[in-house]
Amino acid sequence: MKKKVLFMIAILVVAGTLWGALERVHPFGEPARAPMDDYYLQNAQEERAVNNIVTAIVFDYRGFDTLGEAAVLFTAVCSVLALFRKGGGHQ
Amino acid sequence: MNWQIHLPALVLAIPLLGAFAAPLAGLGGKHIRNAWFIFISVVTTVLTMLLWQKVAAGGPAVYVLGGQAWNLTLPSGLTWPIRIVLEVDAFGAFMAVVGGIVALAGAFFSLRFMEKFSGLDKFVSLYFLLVTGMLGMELTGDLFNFFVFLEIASVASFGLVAFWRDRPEAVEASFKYMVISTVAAMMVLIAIGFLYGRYNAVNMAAVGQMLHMGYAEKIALVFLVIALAMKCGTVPMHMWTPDAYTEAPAGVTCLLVGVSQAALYGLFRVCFSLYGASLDSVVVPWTIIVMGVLSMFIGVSMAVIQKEIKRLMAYHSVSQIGYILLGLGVGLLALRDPQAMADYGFTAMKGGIYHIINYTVYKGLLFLTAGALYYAAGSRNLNELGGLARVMPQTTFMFVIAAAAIAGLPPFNGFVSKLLIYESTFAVYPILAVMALVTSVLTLASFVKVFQTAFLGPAKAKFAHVTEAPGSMILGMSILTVVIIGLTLFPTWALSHLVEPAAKALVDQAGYIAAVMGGGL
Amino acid sequence: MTGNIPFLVVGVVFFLGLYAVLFERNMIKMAIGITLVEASANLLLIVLGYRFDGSIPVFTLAGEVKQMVLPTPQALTLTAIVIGLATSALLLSLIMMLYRHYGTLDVREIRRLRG
Amino acid sequence: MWSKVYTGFGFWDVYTWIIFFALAAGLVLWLRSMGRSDYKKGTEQDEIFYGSNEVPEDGEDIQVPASSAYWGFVEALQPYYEKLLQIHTGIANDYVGYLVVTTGILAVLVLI
Amino acid sequence: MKPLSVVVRTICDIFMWFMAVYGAYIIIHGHITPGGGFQGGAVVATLIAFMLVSHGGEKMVSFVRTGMYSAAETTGLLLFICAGFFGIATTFFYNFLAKQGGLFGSTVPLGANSGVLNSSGTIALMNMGVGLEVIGGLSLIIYFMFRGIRLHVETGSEETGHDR
Repeated sequence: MKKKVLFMIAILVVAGTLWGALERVHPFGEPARAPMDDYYLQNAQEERAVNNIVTAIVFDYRGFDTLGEAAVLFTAVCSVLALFRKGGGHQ
Repeated sequence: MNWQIHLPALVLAIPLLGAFAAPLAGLGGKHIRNAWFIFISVVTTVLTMLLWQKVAAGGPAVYVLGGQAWNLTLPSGLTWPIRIVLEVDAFGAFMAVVGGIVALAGAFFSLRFMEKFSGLDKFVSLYFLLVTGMLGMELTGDLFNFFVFLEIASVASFGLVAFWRDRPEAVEASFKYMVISTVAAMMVLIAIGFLYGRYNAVNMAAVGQMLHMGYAEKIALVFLVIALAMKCGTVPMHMWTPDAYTEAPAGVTCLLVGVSQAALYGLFRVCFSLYGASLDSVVVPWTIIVMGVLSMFIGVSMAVIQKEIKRLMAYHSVSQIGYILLGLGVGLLALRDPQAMADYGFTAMKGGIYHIINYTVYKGLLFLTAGALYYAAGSRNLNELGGLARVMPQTTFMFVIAAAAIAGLPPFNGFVSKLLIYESTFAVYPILAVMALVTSVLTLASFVKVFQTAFLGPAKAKFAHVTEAPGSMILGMSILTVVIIGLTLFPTWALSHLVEPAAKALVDQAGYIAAVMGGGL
Repeated sequence: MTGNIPFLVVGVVFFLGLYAVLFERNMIKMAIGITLVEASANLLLIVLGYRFDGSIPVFTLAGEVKQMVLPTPQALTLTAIVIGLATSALLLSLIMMLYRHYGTLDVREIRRLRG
Repeated sequence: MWSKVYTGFGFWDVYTWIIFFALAAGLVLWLRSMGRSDYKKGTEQDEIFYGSNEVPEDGEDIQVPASSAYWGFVEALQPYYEKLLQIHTGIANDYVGYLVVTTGILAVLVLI
Repeated sequence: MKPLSVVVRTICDIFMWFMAVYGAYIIIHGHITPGGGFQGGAVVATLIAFMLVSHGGEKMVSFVRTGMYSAAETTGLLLFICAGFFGIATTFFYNFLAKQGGLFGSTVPLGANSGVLNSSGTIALMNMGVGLEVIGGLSLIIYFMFRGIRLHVETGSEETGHDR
């Protein structure tokens, strides 16, 4: 019981500090300055001949992240297949 | 054209290619798959060493993925990087070498060890993905990319821990690890979100340059520190460590040790290079030191009472992580005070970083010997084992070396790093050094227990049929043994060539930032 | 203050997710809690990238656009969603295996590894 | 490469240690060679002394099991170990709970 | 799982091919319209889930050839990483096809426009790679998780591991 109260207080503290920090990041809907994103919005179409800026970021500017993302999905597939593989001795 | 400029990307791309092509190699049958497994592991290890050589010769290596040129971090007069930048300084290259060595040893060991399992294509894929995740965490200079590689390493290790899925404990260990680790990873992501929202950048150097300590940054620091400390298994978040390390196949456990070091790398990269000079209070360094001392003591005292050999060793890895946290935490404490840094801080950091390579190598070797015991004798319970030194002389020899090294017996390498940590932490607070010494004594005690019960004693009828572990497993173990003996005999070379540049690179926040952002601050 | 309600939602979803992970005994509910924590992280990224009167960052048939929302958080969120999906798939598979081995979904009975 | 490792308070030199070790080993071996050499195989001297009892055939009956090792140490620290084992419940909820509690404590400490 | 009623099955039979085409559209137009490889792949992979729900598990298991999906997954991943490797003349992951003419090499007018399919270089190629991978991967996850349920009902064969 004591443990439950402790955990409850801890969750409240963590979620509360999270919310408090969010309030201080910047006001909702008004990012103070966004040089990196403005660069993407202005130049991506010209540099890479692509209309969808999000795709340009996902596959070009931050393409390595997407390779990692594909690797994570591949990892999960491998793990699930390894978990549910047909059992028994050798292949 | 000089192909060596592409090394940072190749170190990550080659094991990834190995993982993606493993299903193809698996079509060719057992031998082609094994050849592919070994080939890619060897190539990766060689590439990490070349990368270390390049960084040692030419300073921090940056690599802009997808840019017009590999070193064009700031295109056309911008003051912020827009692409993912891999940034390898001496510390990162050092960690990559450590990871490469354990990955190679684990690969050789796993060849025969995993033979009785089915689904080995998946095993090879997952192993390479784990290697990629580990190396990616150590080489990247981008916060979100760090998170992605953290997740690759985590998901691959969940799959590998549960690989023996017919054993309920393996699935249970994987589940527990997964629950705690996913929550921690999401905390990392939230922290990255804060930093992105504040500074509109996810590059470590760019964020580090602009960072001013505020409310959001403090919370981000807390989330990053706790989540990464959990990933490397510090008290009081260490409970998954013994479970996962025990149930994973031995070759994978050896690699998991390397992965926990990668999380540790992330922790200190965040503390030193991302926050660094703007870290204005002593709360975080003292938290790291206190967590380190707790890890040392609680880990070792839990290890003394364990009956299962791998679980005992896993608790020891909790306690050894404590040494590293203690050493580097003292360094972090002294970061803002040049006098203290020169007096004891730098020595403590050298000790901590030297302990990273020592710990990874001998702990990996210990897990491999435990795996060899398990392979040969079919039991991990110390109450049942006994008298195996007669039938497994080579394994016994390597176990003795590793056990002496972890217990800090002179002249082995563990002694040198522990000596550096004792003498420098003594200057901060004598009680820290005392705790470290007590831990070392208890470590020795518990390994004497393992040695006495598993290897010494009269031969048992049950183990009459036991023979020495097969050649490839001995090869995997002897790689690590050679590294231990090398570090033992040439500590000065290791300190001056491997450790000191790494410690200097870790302290030098301005240099880390300048490598990407160019010029002065 | 009312303008910052999305931030409050992030905090609340995070709280609910952690509550489910910490206090639920059923493993499926714990998995739901973990996906809630993931959802809060994704929501956080999206909320941070919103600009008032911003349109989607796609130029195809966009018409006259004054300003667009920040594209980077959307890209990051895409990656994070896939990672979340991968982890939830694996988590559910592990829960299935655990149910097969232990015959229960109560997390308090799955404790062979302790001490 | 052959120089010493300075720790700021002292130094460590592996070669001196090895030379010293070799000297000590030589001394020990020399002392040992000075001892009596009338040890005979196959006689009573060769047998295991087992509290003047019969020596069992299988080694399992002689060996001290691992769980009995350091019995006194564990017994002396019994309250500490009880508390420690109480923490290691094996329940996944609690593991995450400790993570959250630690985060909360550190968050409060940092923000003060 | 039991099959659902004939109405549901008929509707699903018709509708799931539209979903496949729609998913393929999302993948191919990833660089022009919102969407991309992952989203489109997820839409296509829903096909398997549709079939599982409407026709029941037996039909799904007999229909799915896991080798095909594994092949799609591996092909997609290799396409993706090779698209990265081919750019290594400049840097790893360099977009070597964009604005070069030829395959995916057209330029687009700046500002709002109606979109050019043959543009954006490796982005489109990688979209397809990821699309293939996600189709294969998610379908395999659904298939194997369902088979995991079936294994539970049947008697699973145990693997011995090292406990000889």
